[in-house]
Amino acid sequence: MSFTLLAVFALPAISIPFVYLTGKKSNKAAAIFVALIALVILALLLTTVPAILNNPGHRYVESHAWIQILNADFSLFADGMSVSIAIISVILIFAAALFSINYMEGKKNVAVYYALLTMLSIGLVGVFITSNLILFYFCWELMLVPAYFIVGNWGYRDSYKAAFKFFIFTHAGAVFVLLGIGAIYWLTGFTDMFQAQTALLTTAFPDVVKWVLIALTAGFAVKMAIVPVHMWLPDAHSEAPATMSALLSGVIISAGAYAILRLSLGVVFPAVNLADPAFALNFLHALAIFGIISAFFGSLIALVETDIKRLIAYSSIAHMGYIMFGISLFPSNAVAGTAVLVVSTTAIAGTILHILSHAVSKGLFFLSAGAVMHQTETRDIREMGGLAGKMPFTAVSATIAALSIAGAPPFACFISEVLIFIGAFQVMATDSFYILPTVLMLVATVLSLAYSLRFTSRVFLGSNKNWGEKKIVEVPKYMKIALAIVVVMVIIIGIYPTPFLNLIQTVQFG
Amino acid sequence: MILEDVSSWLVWILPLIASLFVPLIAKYSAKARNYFAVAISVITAGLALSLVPGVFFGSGEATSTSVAWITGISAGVFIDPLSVLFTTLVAFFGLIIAIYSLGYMKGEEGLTRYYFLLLLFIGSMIGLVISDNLIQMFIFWEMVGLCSYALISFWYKRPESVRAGTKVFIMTRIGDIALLAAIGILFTMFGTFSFHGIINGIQTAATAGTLDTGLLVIAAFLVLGGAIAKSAQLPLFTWLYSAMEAPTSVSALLHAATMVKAGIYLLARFILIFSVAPVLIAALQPLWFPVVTWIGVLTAIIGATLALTTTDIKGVLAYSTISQIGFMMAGLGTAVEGAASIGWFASLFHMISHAFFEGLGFLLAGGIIHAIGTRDMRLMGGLKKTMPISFILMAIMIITTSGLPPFAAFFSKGLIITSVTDAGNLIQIILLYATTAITFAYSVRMFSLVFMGKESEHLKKQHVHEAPKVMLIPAMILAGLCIVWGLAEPLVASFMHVSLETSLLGAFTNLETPIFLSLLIPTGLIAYYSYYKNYQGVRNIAAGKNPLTTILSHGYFFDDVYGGIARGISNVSDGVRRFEGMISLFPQKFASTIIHLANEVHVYLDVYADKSLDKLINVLANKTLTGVSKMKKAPSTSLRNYIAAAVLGFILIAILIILTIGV
Amino acid sequence: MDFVILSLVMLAVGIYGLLTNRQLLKVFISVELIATAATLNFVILASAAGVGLGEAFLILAFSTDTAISGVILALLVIVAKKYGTSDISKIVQLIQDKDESEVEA
Amino acid sequence: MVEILDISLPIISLIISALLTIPVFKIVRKSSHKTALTLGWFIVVFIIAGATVANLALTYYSIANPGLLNLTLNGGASSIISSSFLVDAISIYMAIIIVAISAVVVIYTVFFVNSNERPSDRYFAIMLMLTAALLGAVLSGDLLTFFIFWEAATAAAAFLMMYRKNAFSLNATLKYLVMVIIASAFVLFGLSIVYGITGTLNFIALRDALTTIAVSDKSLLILAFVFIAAGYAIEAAIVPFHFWLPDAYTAAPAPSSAFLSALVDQGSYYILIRILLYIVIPKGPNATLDWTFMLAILAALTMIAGNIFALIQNDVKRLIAYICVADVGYNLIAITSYTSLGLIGNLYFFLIGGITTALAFMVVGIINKHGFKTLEDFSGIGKKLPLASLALVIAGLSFIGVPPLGGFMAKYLVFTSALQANLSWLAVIGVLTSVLQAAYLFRLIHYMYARKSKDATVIKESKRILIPIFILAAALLVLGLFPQLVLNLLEPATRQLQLITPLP
Repeated sequence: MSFTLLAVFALPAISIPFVYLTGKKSNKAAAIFVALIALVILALLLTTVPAILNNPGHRYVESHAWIQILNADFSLFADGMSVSIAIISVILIFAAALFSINYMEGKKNVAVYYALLTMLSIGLVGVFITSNLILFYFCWELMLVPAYFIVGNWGYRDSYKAAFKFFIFTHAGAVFVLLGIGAIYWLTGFTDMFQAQTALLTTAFPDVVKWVLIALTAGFAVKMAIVPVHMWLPDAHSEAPATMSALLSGVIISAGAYAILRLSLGVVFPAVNLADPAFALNFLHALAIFGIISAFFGSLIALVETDIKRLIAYSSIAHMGYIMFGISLFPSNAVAGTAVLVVSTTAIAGTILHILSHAVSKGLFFLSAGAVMHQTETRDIREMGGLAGKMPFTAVSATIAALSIAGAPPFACFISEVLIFIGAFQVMATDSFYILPTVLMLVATVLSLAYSLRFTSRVFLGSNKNWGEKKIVEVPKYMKIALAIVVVMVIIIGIYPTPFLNLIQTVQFG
Repeated sequence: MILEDVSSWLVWILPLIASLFVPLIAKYSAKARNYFAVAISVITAGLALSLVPGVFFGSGEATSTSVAWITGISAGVFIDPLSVLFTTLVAFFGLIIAIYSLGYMKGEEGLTRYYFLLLLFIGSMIGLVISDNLIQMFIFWEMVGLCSYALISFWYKRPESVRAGTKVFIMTRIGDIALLAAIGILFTMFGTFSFHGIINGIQTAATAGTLDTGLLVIAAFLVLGGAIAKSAQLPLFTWLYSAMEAPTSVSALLHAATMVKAGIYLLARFILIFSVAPVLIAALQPLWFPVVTWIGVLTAIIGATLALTTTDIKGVLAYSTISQIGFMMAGLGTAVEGAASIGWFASLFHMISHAFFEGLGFLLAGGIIHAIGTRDMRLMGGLKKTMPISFILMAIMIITTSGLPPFAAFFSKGLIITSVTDAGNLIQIILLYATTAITFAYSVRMFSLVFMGKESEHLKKQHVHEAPKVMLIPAMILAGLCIVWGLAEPLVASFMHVSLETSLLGAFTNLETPIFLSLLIPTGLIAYYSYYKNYQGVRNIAAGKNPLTTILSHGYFFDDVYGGIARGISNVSDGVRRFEGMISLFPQKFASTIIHLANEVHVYLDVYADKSLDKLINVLANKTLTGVSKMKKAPSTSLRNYIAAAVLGFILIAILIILTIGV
Repeated sequence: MDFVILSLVMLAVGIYGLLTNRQLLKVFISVELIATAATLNFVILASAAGVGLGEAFLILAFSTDTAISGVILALLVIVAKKYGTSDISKIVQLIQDKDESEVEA
Repeated sequence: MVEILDISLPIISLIISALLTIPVFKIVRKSSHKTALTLGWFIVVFIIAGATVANLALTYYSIANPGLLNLTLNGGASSIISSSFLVDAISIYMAIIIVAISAVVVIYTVFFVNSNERPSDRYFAIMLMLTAALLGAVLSGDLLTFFIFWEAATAAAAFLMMYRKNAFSLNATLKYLVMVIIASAFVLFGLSIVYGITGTLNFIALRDALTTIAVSDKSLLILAFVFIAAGYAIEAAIVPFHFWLPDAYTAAPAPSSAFLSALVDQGSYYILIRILLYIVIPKGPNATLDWTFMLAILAALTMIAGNIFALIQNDVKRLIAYICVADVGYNLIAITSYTSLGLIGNLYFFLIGGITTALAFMVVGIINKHGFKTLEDFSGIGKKLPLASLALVIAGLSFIGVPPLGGFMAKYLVFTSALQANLSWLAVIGVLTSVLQAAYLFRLIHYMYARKSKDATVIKESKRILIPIFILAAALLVLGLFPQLVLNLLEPATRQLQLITPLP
């Protein structure tokens, strides 16, 4: 009996009131409090890593009694995929907290902000480390509510409206997830995803399982903001405060990708594949098509968007397209009839790594953009330019983020994109459907470079007389530290992703 | 061997790591920063040189060492003549440019960034050529693009620089994705990224007869795509001219040793890999090799003609590079026997001579621009007097460029022409000869415009001075090499472990040389007379409005097409955004429709349902109870509605139950 | 059996009354009609079944009926006192007027 | 062994306290610590009531493997006509939540001090009476006893509603009463037919009799069922019988609305469960009448209509009243599904729905007191009354079904049970309408936080009235996180249901 992962839940939960009280006294103290919580969570998560690498099932498991009548335990687990995404999330929370010290200075109700941030961190980390479906849904929605209020209350312009859109869309997605989870419980009597996976293979209603797969995937796709259910994302991401945009784009939408891999494909898909392989294959192809549409849609709009944050938001849509494409390379033929599926394919490893690298890169991107907006008080890139001389540090970090998003080495997204493409070529060898999608995705990378460069050149390069007598200075200390932390992460993942890949390679679905 | 192992790693890691220290050192002293960069370049060059003996006296077989890096991919170095050749060249040029920059970049803003990127650039390029696997190579391949982007937009306040940098990065990216696709195919086929692994895979499959040559041909074309974009070949050559916005020192490095040479390296490397299986070469022979040659030949002539018309001194050099690399491509296109073919060696040999004379050209051009502050040749003239050393060096440069004996390019270009004559068809040969002739013409033109004639009005206003020593010495070294390098041909051949049928003397005696030289003389004369003696004939053609000048002034319309494509994409994007704006209103409209409907229903229930209920009751009452009840119009009350609803609901329940049990 | 039919007729009349009447008192009487029909049923069926406890039902039913009727009548009295009528339409009209005046106030 | 005294003690104690309340208030009124003393009195009353209910529960569960205990008033063997009580897991559960919620609402009422809406001694007496009547209703063992207690409860409810005595509340009460008497008339008529067919009204005897009913009587039974169903549908405010509810709850003072929505509503679902699941079983070898289709349609109608009409409301209190209507629909899904999971879900939903609506009405009552009624009025409330708004947000999130609040677990159970019963379409309608719920509740939250308030007056929040409110809010959170606390109580209920008929 161990309590490591339970502590990951309990620590922020218990801390919420104290964070609030601290926030009443001092903005800085509360931020540091939240950052410390993040650090402790990080440490707790790291302690599970040896067990994951060495245990025979490559999984660290922990279970506590919860709702016996529903056969639901408070069962927590960490495997290569979940722990690595959770670690990245915690790092982003840490950076966001530090960033807030300067960013939230002088704003109203900061105590509530930090309390909400702490609450958010429960959901953000929890969603990755639960194996109980009900608990998963708990965390899934717990990401949503604090995010709603943070976006609404401390955002820009018409932020509550954006938050409203965000909530309604993602909640609408979530209820389908709820239906799917309920159906899994009905079909198997289990609420633990791993038990359910095995039980689903022998279900008496294979047709229902198909619908479960579709419902779950559709629900998660809303969170991922896959076109055509992306409409909430540009508004929410652009109106949110910078820290929240970073978390939204970095982690929350990635949670959708994680959930598709873990639940749709990890739990439900094997049963579907067993019952109807043709349908399963078509399903994966459909995911690929949606991925391509998103990638192009997002990239093209990012190419002409003039609002600094909307540009980045659309690039998130594009990158979710990449991830969706990567997910669609899930090995379909390897699954049939087997309960345990060891996914070491390049594509899936690349996809998971891309979730990580996109999280840090996009987090950095939004934080940098937030810094720019904070210092210049404008958000139209047509009015910017020449900031590299005035804010060199931010310029470097934003450029690194942009280049990483564009998939340029030695930054994070490059290696993962390469792995996805390599994986795509591998899959192409057996499934000729993927030829055209892969080519199109390759073309989309050029577009991503184009909008990234457009961003840096419009914002930081060139010269601008618009600033007039407005004095633009470099960001203050803590913002710098926060940016530096994420920059380091971006470069580490870019140059030496091996620790993460080692973890990811141990992932077993089922 | 231990020394070699260490230096083969250090030679690329050192500049990369050192680049990170540049900002730190810059905090203390700007001077220390500059000398630090130079010192690192020196060490790098030394390390690169230390690799040479091993290869020179070795067997010519490739050796590689690797360490675990990313899961499933190891990082390693691949030592063979080809990689060491490039490593040495890059390291050497890094050193030259680092020294040159001391003078050229003096007093510029943002030098910390400059030296940081310079070292990163050198390290990346060496990393590219020395990698033992495709992923590592691809990373450096991209990093080279990245560094060149950053260096070309070095003067970030100038919008042209930024635009040029962006253009370079995006255009080369197009090639990069082709290369990535090729890597994907190769990995799928052989399950490995390493060169050794791929070579073994090809050999094994070829002996087993299971080699999928069709797929490999596709991969080869994709590799070619990567090389085309990086080496500025047809049809993606336009970026190189835009890249002239970079500081001239960077241009020199870019043209002489890094970036554009990466494509040549890539093709040379892959020809080596492909040549291990005759069956594969046989598959590549009908299409791939001719395409390479054709691209080379066409690029060569297009580049040369464009160099003839541009007024930008660096532009001439840029188009000259495009043209010269076209030559190398043409040579590589004949290398159907891999390292054993003349074409393969000729290209690499020419690559080095080109590095020397083009580097020299840029260094001199840098000095001139430095001195007079413009790149427009029309504003120059008569610099012979004020910049005598540059004048002499430039003379050496144009002689080499044109391929006059006995300077370096004479031998290298001659070899290429020989190889194409052996393998290619007549049109290719004629085009190549024409290109050599035009090369001489534009060289003379540039030389005349810059150094000969009278001083222009522009120059009279300012005090023109010779370049400082720190800039001249590197140029002199290069000039020296231009002169003697041709004689090193046998040495290089044995270094590369290739056996050449033609000897050094053979270059003078074979059939090509007379044709070659006889072509140069008339064109040289025409150029000389038209630009130096101000003979108006050619100038009139050039100034007049005719199809030829239109095509040339538009750079064969390539940039117009690309601009059109970019505009097209931009228009599509605008369209998509408008579409997005439209559909993002959809949820709102949908919601308001629902609310509207609900309201309607509410109103209906409150008003219309009541009225219709009354009517119904009236009908019923009148039909059944006429005279019994004196019903008036029932009052319009909501309570009445409720009661009615209750009774109706009662009926509803009854109907539903009956439906269920089917009574 | 006749009584059962009688009770059904009473029910029908009651429902008809519910639907058509606007006098609150008449609505109330209609309801009472239904209730009485039910009570009648109870008694008749009890005696038909020979249980012999129909009286008990009757008493119970009457008592509850009375209680509720008392409440309703009390309300009616209040309404009548307050508005001077027990006509639903008028009451509602009055109430609406009053509401509006309240809102205005 | 459970004695008849154990059962009647809670009811009697509450009736006595109700009667004592008036003299007690007379004495207290002169004291300077009026509120404290009043509070003390009610704490004592509810401690006694709670103790008696606890006594009942403990006595019942001290029996090994307890079943359905049917006790008649005379203590003898189950006579056909004698008023009888039924004790089982469900009725005990209902008794517990009725006393608990009633206690919280009464405490709220004590603090709900306002010049023109000050609750008087009679108001409290009626509240206690209503609680007693509801306890009697849920503990009753035959339809007639239930009917009598229920009539008493509705009469009391009518008084609570018209407490304000303004035109609004009179109008609403009138509607309520007319609907209720129509309902009772329907029910009574239905019961008379049932009695005619089977000769009994006792729950257990009736069930046994219905399983062996003659085919010729079947159509008569259907008629009876339709009457009873329609009658109780009116009480439970199932669409299309729901019209009275929004009017009544909007017009009533906040404590009344809270009380009615939390308790009287739940009582009406209780009888639906009793009749539909325990007596007129739809499936299995002993099936009497398949009513699931009928109820499924009504459930769908109720969810859709309730939520859509809530969407167009401008008055916040009325909006919450419509949510009560929608909640009926979710409850009906659970009943329709006719599974043990559905039963658990339903009973859990009672509690959560009761707490949530009570909480919402209580908070809205506070806000209304400051003169904010419509959505526009609610602009900027979040800044003016932060704590009350927080409570309303919690209630709203629970309505939507956002974890970790109780509403989520309730909805999860309900939807899962629908899936289990092969009623996926109902589950889909359920989740879609709960998205609609999210839409209008978030519109409310939007108004509360995003809009700027029109006037800049600063309102001092009364702290003590928030105590009962936050008790309920905390209960929502705790029950959401640890539903096992309640589900343990319900677990015997599923076993008892299976005792009667094997469930899928």
